[in-house]
Parts: sequence; C-alpha cells; structure tokens
Amino acid sequence: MTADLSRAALETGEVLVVERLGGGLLELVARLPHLAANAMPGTFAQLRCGTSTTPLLRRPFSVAWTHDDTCGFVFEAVGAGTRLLAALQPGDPLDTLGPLGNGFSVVDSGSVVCVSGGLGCAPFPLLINALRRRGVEDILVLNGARTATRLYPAERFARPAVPVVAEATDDGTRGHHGPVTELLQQALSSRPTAIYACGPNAMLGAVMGTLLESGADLPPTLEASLEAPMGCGFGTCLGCALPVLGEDRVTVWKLCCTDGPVMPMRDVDWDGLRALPGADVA
Amino acid sequence: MTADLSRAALETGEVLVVERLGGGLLELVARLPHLAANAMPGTFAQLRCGTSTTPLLRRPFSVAWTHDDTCGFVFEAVGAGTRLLAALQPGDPLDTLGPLGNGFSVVDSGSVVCVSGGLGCAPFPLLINALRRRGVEDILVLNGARTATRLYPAERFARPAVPVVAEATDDGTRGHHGPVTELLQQALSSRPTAIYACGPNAMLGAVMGTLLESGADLPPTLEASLEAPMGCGFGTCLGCALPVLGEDRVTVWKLCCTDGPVMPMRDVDWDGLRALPGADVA
Amino acid sequence: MTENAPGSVDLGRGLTLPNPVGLASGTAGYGFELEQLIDINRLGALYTKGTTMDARAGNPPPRVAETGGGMLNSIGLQNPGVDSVATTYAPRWTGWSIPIIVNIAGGSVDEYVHCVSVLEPVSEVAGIELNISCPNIAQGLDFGRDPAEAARLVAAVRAVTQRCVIVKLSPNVTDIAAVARAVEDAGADAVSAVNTYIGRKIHRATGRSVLPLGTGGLSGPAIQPLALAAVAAVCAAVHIPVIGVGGIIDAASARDFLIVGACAVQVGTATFVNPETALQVLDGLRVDDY
Amino acid sequence: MTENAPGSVDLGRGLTLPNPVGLASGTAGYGFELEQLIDINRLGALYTKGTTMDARAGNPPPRVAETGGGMLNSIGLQNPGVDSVATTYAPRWTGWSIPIIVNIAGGSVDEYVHCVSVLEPVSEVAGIELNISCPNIAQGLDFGRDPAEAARLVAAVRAVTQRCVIVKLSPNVTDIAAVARAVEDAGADAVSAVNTYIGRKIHRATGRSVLPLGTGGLSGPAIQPLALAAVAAVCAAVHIPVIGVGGIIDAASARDFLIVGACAVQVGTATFVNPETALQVLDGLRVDDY
Ligand SMILES: Cc1cc2nc3c(=O)[nH]c(=O)nc-3n(C[C@H](O)[C@H](O)[C@H](O)COP(=O)(O)OP(=O)(O)OC[C@H]3O[C@@H](n4cnc5c(N)ncnc54)[C@H](O)[C@@H]3O)c2cc1C
Ligand SMILES: Cc1cc2nc3c(=O)[nH]c(=O)nc-3n(C[C@H](O)[C@H](O)[C@H](O)COP(=O)(O)OP(=O)(O)OC[C@H]3O[C@@H](n4cnc5c(N)ncnc54)[C@H](O)[C@@H]3O)c2cc1C
Ligand SMILES: Cc1cc2nc3c(=O)[nH]c(=O)nc-3n(C[C@H](O)[C@H](O)[C@H](O)COP(=O)(O)O)c2cc1C
Ligand SMILES: Cc1cc2nc3c(=O)[nH]c(=O)nc-3n(C[C@H](O)[C@H](O)[C@H](O)COP(=O)(O)O)c2cc1C
Ligand code: FES
Ligand code: FES
Repeated sequence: MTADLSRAALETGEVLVVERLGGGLLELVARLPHLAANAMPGTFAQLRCGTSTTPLLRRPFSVAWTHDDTCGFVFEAVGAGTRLLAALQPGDPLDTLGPLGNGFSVVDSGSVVCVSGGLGCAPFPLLINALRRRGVEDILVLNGARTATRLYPAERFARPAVPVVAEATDDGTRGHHGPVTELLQQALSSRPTAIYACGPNAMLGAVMGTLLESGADLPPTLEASLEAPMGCGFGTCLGCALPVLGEDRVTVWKLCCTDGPVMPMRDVDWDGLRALPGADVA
Repeated sequence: MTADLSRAALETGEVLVVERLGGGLLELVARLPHLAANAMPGTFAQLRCGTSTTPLLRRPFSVAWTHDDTCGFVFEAVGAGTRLLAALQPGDPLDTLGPLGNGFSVVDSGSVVCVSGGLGCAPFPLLINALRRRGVEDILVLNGARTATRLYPAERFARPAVPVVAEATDDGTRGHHGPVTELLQQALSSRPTAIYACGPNAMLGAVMGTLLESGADLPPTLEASLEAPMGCGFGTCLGCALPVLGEDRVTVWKLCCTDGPVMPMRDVDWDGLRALPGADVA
Repeated sequence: MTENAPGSVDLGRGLTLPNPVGLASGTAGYGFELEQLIDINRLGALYTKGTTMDARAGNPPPRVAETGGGMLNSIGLQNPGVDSVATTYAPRWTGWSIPIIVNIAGGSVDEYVHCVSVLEPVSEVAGIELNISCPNIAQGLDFGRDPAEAARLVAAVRAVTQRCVIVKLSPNVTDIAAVARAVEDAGADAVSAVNTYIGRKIHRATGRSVLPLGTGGLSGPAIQPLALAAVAAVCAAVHIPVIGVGGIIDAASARDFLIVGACAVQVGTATFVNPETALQVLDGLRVDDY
Repeated sequence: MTENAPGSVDLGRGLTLPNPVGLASGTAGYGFELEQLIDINRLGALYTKGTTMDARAGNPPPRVAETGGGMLNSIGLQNPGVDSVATTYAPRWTGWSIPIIVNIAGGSVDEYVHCVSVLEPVSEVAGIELNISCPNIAQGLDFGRDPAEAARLVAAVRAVTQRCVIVKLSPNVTDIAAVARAVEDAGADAVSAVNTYIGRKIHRATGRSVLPLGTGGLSGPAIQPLALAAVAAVCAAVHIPVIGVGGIIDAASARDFLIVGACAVQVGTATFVNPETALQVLDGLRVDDY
C-alpha cells in the first residue's frame, strides 16, 4: 500500500549528448551512476526541465537504457519541458529523481512480444536487455509510429544483437501501413507467453481490445506502462490516479507513479480510462 | 509630457560574445543594427532575459558602445535576469526594445569630467565617442569601484585613443584609496564645464553633495543617469518614478524611463531620493 | 483579414468594439506612448489609465516589483485629473479609430459621478470603465468588495451618462459573481474582470516590504488561472457582456477567456514585456477556436 | 546545529514543534513515502493529507495541471478515512520524532467532530489542523468563507479535544482577517494560511477545462506574494500563532512569512519538485534574519 521508494534518490548528473534521431525523436544520454545502477525495466525518472519555476514540475521519463554509469532517455520536444531538455548541451547538469515506480516483471522463458506506440519505445531497450540476460531470446518488437522518421531505429532496441523488429506506420511510409495493433493481431498466432506494451493510453486500450477480440487466451504475462500527469512521482500528491478494477471488479483509483506505471493489463479499467479526458497537454 | 519613442523598436539580434572582464564584469556584444544606428549616449535598451515568464520583465541596460551594426552592454550577474544574460552563447538570439529614454546632452567644447561608480561606467564609451566626434578632447574619466578587478578597464572607455582615466577603489587595491567623489573634489580645481555622472543613485547623490560642498559654481552642463525599477521602459506603467524638483522647487515625480534616465542634476530632489527605500533587489 | 478573424463586439448603448482585443487600464497610459510603438488603431479598445476628479501624484517609489511570473504594482493612480483628460488629451485622440474607454476611479460616489459627467460631452470618449477595484489607494477597494456599495455607485453613475458603462471587478472577494450580479442589476452595461490581486513582496536584503504601502496589486501570467476561474464565475452569473483580463500573454491564454464566456479581452502586463502582444493576440485568435 | 538555527515553536496546548518548518497537508501524504526519501524526523511537523470521516476515493483524473509557476490540483480529498488513520497509520508513526498533525476535512460540523473525537485517544497524533478551505469538494469552502460558520465549527471541535487545534484558512475571501479573528474567538489555538486559490485551466487542444470539476486549487511559487499578503493581514489581526504557507520554494521565500509575523511555515508544492526543499529551508533559516 505504501510505495517502495528505497532505491529512489535525487541525483544531478551530467549531460553527455542529446542526439537527434530524425523525425523529432531525441535521445538524451547522461552520466547518472545511481540511476544507472538502480533502474529496473519500466521504471522512470523525474527530470527537472530548466532551472526556472516555469515550468515548475518535473517530467516523468522512462529509463530507456543504462550502460555503465550512464542512462539514456528517448523523447520528443512536445511542450515546454521537453523543449528545454532538447536544448541541453554536453556538460550541462541534469537534475533527476529516480528510479521511481514499478517496472515490468521480467520473465525468464517463453516467447515475448513488445508492443510500442510512438514514444512507447522508451522502456524497451532496458527491458529487452534484461530479458536476454535471463536467457530469453524469442523476442519480437512491434513498433508503430505515425510516420517512418518517427520510428525509433530498430538497431537501438537492443545492442549488440538487434532483436526482430516489425514496424508499422499510420501513413505507410515504412513497414505495415496501419496501426501497430494489426501487427499484433498477426503475432498472436505464435501464442506469445508474455506481452509488454507501452504507448499513449489510448493505444494501450486498443492493444487490450485486439487481444480480447482475438479470442485467444491472454498470455500469462500481460503488462502495460501507462501515463498520467504527475505532480510528484512518488505517491504523495495523489495526482496521477488511473482507473483500475479492484477485488470485486469495481473501479478504484490507483496511482500511476507508485502502483504503476507498469500495471497488469487485466487489471486496468480500459473503458473507464477511455472515458476520461486525455492527459493534460499545454 | 509624452515621451519621444519614435526611434524605439523591437529588435531581435544575435549574440556575438559575452566577454568576462574579470571581477564579475561582463561585456555582451550583439548584432543589433537598429539599436546601433539609433542609440544616443545615455539611452538604454530593455533586454529580455531568457524566454520563460520567470523572470517576466525586461531589464534596462545602457548602450555602452556601438560599432557598425553591433552594440555592447556592460553588466554584472547580480540577479536572475543578469545571470541569464551572462549565460548567453554566441549565436543565441537577444530580444531588445530600444533605444529608450533621454540621453546626455553632448557638449561640443570645454573640459569634461565623467564620474562613474561601479557599473555606472556603462554609458561612457558611447558618450566619450560622441564628445570626441564633436571635437571635445579634454575628457577626464573618474572611475570608482569596490575593488580593482571590478574597475571597467581604462582602455575600453574609448578606442583607439584611451582617455585620461583616474581610478579609485574602496579597498585601495588600485588607484586612489577611497570613494570616487574624492577624485572629483580634486578635479574640480580645473573647473570642468561639463560633468556627467552615472552609478547607483546613492553615489550620484554623493557626487551632488561633493559639488555643493566644494562651493564652486556648478558647471553649466551637469547631468546624471539615474536608476529606478522599471515595469515597461516606455512611459506607460508609471512605475519608475523619481523625485524631481518642479517649477516652484516642489517635488514632483518624473519617470526614469522617459523623462530620464539622464536628468539635470540640479533638478533632482536628492534628499527625497535618499529618503526612499533602495531600488528593488530580489 | 482572414475570414476566421474575430469580428466586432457589441457592448451595448452604441459601443461596438471593432474586435475583442484591448489594452488594459494602467498598462497603456492614454495611448500616446504605444501609438508610437505599435499600430494601435488595429486594436479593439484602449482602456485608459485610471482617472480621478483631481490630478494625483501617485505613490512614492518603488512602485513596481517583480515576482515569479508576475509583478506587483503600487502606482497609486497617478493621473492628470479628468479635466486635463477632457481638454488636453481627448483632442489628441481625434482621428484615432481605436475606441477610447476612459477608466474612472475615485474615493466617493460624487467623485465618480463628477468624472463621468465631465466626460459626457467629450466625443472622443467611446465608453466608461468604472474601476471599483484598485488596491493601491485608500478606499480603493471599498466599492468593489461589497455588492451593495458597488450597486449604489453604478446606479449613481448610470443616472448621469448615456454611454456604455463597464464595471471593472475586483478579484479580492469571496464571491465575485455576487458583485457582478449587483452591478448588472444596477444598470451596468458590461463588466470587466479582473483587476489585480493583493500581494506583498519582502526585500530580501532589508527584510522590509518592497512597496511603500506594504502591499500592491499582482498581475501577469501568474494570475491567469485565477482570473480565468473568476471570469468563468462571472460569465455564469450575468447576462451582460463580460471582458476578460488577467495574465494574458498570447492568443492561447486570451482564447481561454473567450472559451469560458467572455466576449472580449484586455492585455495588461504583457504589453510591458512586448508592446506587440495585443496585436499578436488579435492576429492569433480564430473565431472557430472558441 | 548552529547557534543561529531556528528553535522550537510553541503552538499552545502542549504542542511544541521542534522547529518552524513543516510539510504542508496534501503534499506529504501520511509521511510514509517521504520518510524513505528524506530525513523526515529533522523537520518541525508533518501535516497529513486531509482526512475525513469515511474513506474517499477522490475525484476522477486528471487531478493535477501545471500553470505558470504553479499547479492546479483537484484531488478531492482521497483518503482512507479517519478510522484507518487511527488504527493502521498511527502505529507506524510510533518512534517518529516529527510531530504528526492530522489535517481534518468534512462536509458538516458533525463529521469534523467525529474525526477529532476518533483521534483524541491516539497518542501518535500531536495536533489537529482543521481544513475549512478545500476548494475541491462540494461544500469544501462553506466554513472557510463565512466567519460565523467557521466559528461555529471551531467551537464544536474545541468542545471535544484538549489537543492543539490549528485552523487552516481559505484565501478565497474578501477579508481573511475577519475569519481569523472569528476562529480565534471561538477557541482555535493557531491558524495556518493559506490553502489553495481557486483557479482554472483550459486544455489548449480540446478547449475544455482540464480538471473534471472545472476549477481546482492553485499552489506553488505563483501564489507566494498573495499568500504573503494574506498571512501579513492575519498576523495583524490575531494574537494566536500563525503558520505561513503558500509558494515557499527556499529559505528566502519562507523567511518572508516569518518576517511578516508567522511563527512557523509549511512547504507544499515545492516538495514535489524537490523532496528535500523543507530540509533546505530549515538549514537556510537563521533566527537573526527575521
Ligand atoms: C511514467 C511515465 C513515463 C514516461 N516516459 C516517457 C518517455 O520515456 N519519453 C517520452 O517522450 N515521454 C514519456 N512520458 C511522457 C512525458 O512525461 C511527457 O511527454 C512530458 O511530461 C511532456 O512535458 P512537456 O513539458 O514537454 O509538455 P507539456 O504538454 O507542456 O506538459 C504540461 C504538463 O502535462 C504533463 N504531460 C504532458 N504530456 C504528458 C504525458 N504524455 N504523460 C503524462 N503527463 C504529461 C506534463 O508532465 C506537464 O505537467 C512518460 C510519462 C509517464 C507518466
Ligand atoms: C536606465 C537604466 C540603465 C541601466 N544600465 C545598466 C547597465 O548598463 N549595466 C548594468 O549592469 N546595470 C544597469 N542597470 C541596472 C540593471 O537594470 C539591473 O542590474 C538589472 O535590472 C538587474 O536585474 P536582475 O534580474 O539581474 O536582478 P534582480 O535583482 O533579480 O531584479 C529584480 C528586479 O529588480 C530590478 N532591479 C534590480 N536592480 C536594479 C537596478 N539597479 N536598477 C533598476 N532596477 C533594478 C530588476 O529590473 C527587476 O525588476 C540599469 C538600470 C537602469 C534603470
Ligand atoms: C502598472 C499597472 C497599473 C494599473 N492601473 C490600473 C488602473 O489605473 N485602473 C484599472 O482599472 N486597472 C489597472 N491595472 C490593472 C490592469 O488593468 C489589469 O486589470 C491587471 O493588471 C490584470 O491584467 P494583466 O495580468 O494582463 O496585467 C493596472 C495594472 C498594472 C500592472
Ligand atoms: C496536491 C495538493 C493536495 C492538497 N491537499 C490538501 C489537503 O488535503 N488539506 C489541506 O488543508 N490542504 C491541502 N493542500 C494545500 C496545501 O497544504 C497548501 O496549503 C497549498 O498547496 C499552498 O502551499 P504551496 O504553494 O507551498 O503548495 C493541498 C495542496 C496540493 C498541491
Ligand atoms: S504523481 Fe504524485 S502521487 Fe503519483
Ligand atoms: S518603466 Fe514604465 S513608466 Fe517608466
């Protein structure tokens, strides 16, 4: 009932690079020894954007990958906070709080499908790396985006050995022409034992819809990383409520930051979530 | 009664360099063709510091010098706004509004003394340049600061021919050990025909006190550039009031931004000014 | 002009603003400075500096102090008095196409009535904005903080003018909607909301209040969410036109007020930062968006 | 500890805070999260999340929305109910040296009285803060906006507790000093000011209010000058201790409240940005400075 925050810490790291991947995607790399040593797949960090009181609040970002004492974050400049992150220069300080939240349960066998929509790619490199370290090799990444240039490059999902990545774009500029859920539909025939999903909440709802419509049994591991506007990121503001089905299938509010962001997809009240106005965008 | 703002304009220039002069003094050089073409000695520009709404207001800075299509500003990082200016990099945009205010009356003969206290050096390079172009060669600069490293370098007051600069420091680390007004006392013996002063309001009051105590006739041209916290810089907020002696020597409020910042020292109500709480510092 | 550009706004009693975007009182003087800096005649209205019966010198400085995302002011209604405005300023407005709405302040009903009467024959004046909400003079808030007092003032002014009377409401109240309803009932043609919020700043070095009266009025983007809530409450309470003001810095923050029901807006503090803000707001508004 | 470090604060009825810096209600939960992140026991007080008679699920999301220099919240008093707090949470506070002050909210006098009664025998509870000013539930403001109603509530609560009762005032009123005087007269031991300001944010893409109830409570540095003015007015009006809260982000912004007469402060929203803010405030305060 109370979150485990024992590994979370404030850490001011150093920006090493902000790489432009094309199409607006950015990869921020920073030296953050504490975060790199403690981040689990699916956990996130609260990043301070700029030093002014406007924007005021930190922004949550999945830890995309870790390497020695560095961490990577993948994002796009969509608003005030991400624009400030995009403008960071090598050597600039990066004020972080993390790792926060509950990550994915990393399975140690079976066949795995990762479903990514847009920036939902972010947690997967770290997850795939962890899966591989546990011996899981049967990993399929389904990567969807609006257009080709916004697809996170396949070779970045895992290093050095690239996993199998199937791509889908809304405009057909690369891979399958259509939503990533259509790729998922096809992939279900191979009966994956674990499905991990990340993307906008609406896309996650569509993933759940695809699974239910398929009529197949839901895989034993079925998890999604959800989004909610956050005040704190560590369970004290109660701002990041998400509708979850409680014991008797009655909807209760759970906190994205400490009960999530990764939640069993079976537990989420997808209808309730769809009925909510979207996350706040400036 | 209404300010002449006909030459003022919004202009976004390009930062060329922010030079560290030592002791905290900074010289910001930017390409600003409109300002460079229109600034008169003693006029100022309102500079936007950063792009956030905190800090919100522009900050006033004297145009220190112009050269072709570039302008120089001299300042120190004392608060939120000047810290942001100090962090500017070559190529960054600089959002300006200017030139604003009434400058010095530039005499065309006689002997001139410029009295500078601290950052009060700022308007003098442009003034000295204008004086020289009018044929005035007898120019003495009295430059005071807390300590040697905070003295604006003598050779920057005019190029290429450096004027005579006498220096004073509060701690005696260079030049005269004591306030710059003691240098002024000595300089009065040569009976200057124009005195221009710039520095903190309290220092300007001390300059006036020194002149009155000397018993000598006040020079025909006797002007100071004053400071007041500014809302707008162009006469609409009425925020920058300064006490000035009106027709019948009764104190009235005049606006620093449009009635000044340069005012005849005879007209200022120095006692009234001294009685006011200092300008707002964060 | 694009087809989608905002059209004129009818405030009643013959006052039609060419468009919804005006310059807020006290942030544009009497127009003579901004006229030199921007194309002022493209705007919907200029609300003048608060004008009183007698000339006022205003408060001692410092009169402005910056805060996070905002500024405090304590100008104290420095103005040349209504007679000067009528005789010296008004003639200079001749030929301007921007409607000039004179903002009136005072310490008593008689003062307000006097000012409005003096302006009644002045043809360059397009309308009256009654400032019952200035926090920076003694008694400046009395009318604005009590619905009955506000109504008494409006009724008295109503009796002496045929002009459109806009009442500028104070946000420093428990129930701004109640004040709005009271002035509507008393004959106001429109309301504008909000004036500044009472705030204080301590000088970090001296430990004393920066502003000589202790408090001042807070304006700027920091108050925009508060002003928006107040304007929404007013719009829900009255049937007369509502003009939204408070923290507008761009078309998006102005549009918020139109969405909650205001028919026009005023740009205040943002003009200090960028004199072209009101024009940018005007150019950025699209009627389809609200 | 330096000689100049702030000392203890006596709030009356046996409640002495070890130092003036506390964590504001609703921004520190019941302490169990922050206890893992910071050395919470160095602080002067923890004011819990608003607690009601029955458990409350809270409002639907989105519950928070950022604004310039601030944030709006509409949590809707999500809490496990006073019985859970008394039986499940309180035992976990055993051994904590930070005084725990339980913030109580309700829709009726009876609800408040019930909550305070339930907590009366709970030894881990150091004091009571009556939240008469929450803008995010129906009737949440009724008590806080009317001096007589506030006094009625405080008198009823006073009758059932020997504990120190701090009344948390709403700033959304015409005259906060009048409410403060009323609760002082009714037996409050101290007051805290201010709770959040009513604000609204429009979703730029949809044109609708971001928060599901339309409005929410504004907090953060944007409100600091407003809170400071309100606290100064309260300090001038009452003789009981005043606790200042609103927009504190560092020792300097906290010191402002002590300068205008508050004896203690609470850090709210800034904890979200940096959980160590309250500790930094504590370490930065010097008694000689105020
Ligand atoms: C657990 C978690 C992990 C995330 N990981 C990533 C990631 O790895 N890469 C990435 O690009 N994005 C990620 N996001 C979304 C990211 O936090 C937002 O894109 C970001 O906050 C936008 O900030 P802004 O200032 O640029 O946008 P603005 O729209 O200006 O932000 C305004 C406010 O809305 C909130 N907000 C806006 N969009 C979102 C959103 N999608 N989710 C939650 N709050 C939002 C902001 O936090 C802020 O409070 C994640 C969100 C969550 C909850
Ligand atoms: C006409 C004029 C010309 C000036 N020219 C120069 C110059 O060439 N070089 C230079 O270094 N400084 C100059 N100043 C002072 C300069 O404007 C301030 O140092 C600057 O505003 C400080 O901003 P800040 O954000 O760093 O400080 P902060 O203290 O954080 O500013 C807080 C507020 O106080 C105001 N303020 C602070 N100090 C002053 C001051 N001394 N005068 C007026 N307002 C102040 C700021 O404008 C702001 O609104 C001039 C001032 C005026 C009025
Ligand atoms: C310096 C200054 C002076 C003001 N003077 C007046 C005034 O004389 N009369 C009035 O009704 N409002 C006055 N106001 C209030 C503004 O018209 C406006 O209501 C308020 O500033 C909120 O809008 P803003 O946030 O866009 O500035 C003044 C505001 C400022 C900042
Ligand atoms: C998310 C959030 C929840 C809050 N919940 C409560 C509450 O339950 N009870 C209460 O009295 N105040 C509550 N408050 C108000 C704060 O205690 C504080 O009075 C206010 O936020 C102003 O302080 P700040 O600007 O430092 O945050 C809450 C504030 C926030 C931001
Ligand atoms: S973001 Fe504050 S509780 Fe989740
Ligand atoms: S700074 Fe606004 S009138 Fe001078």
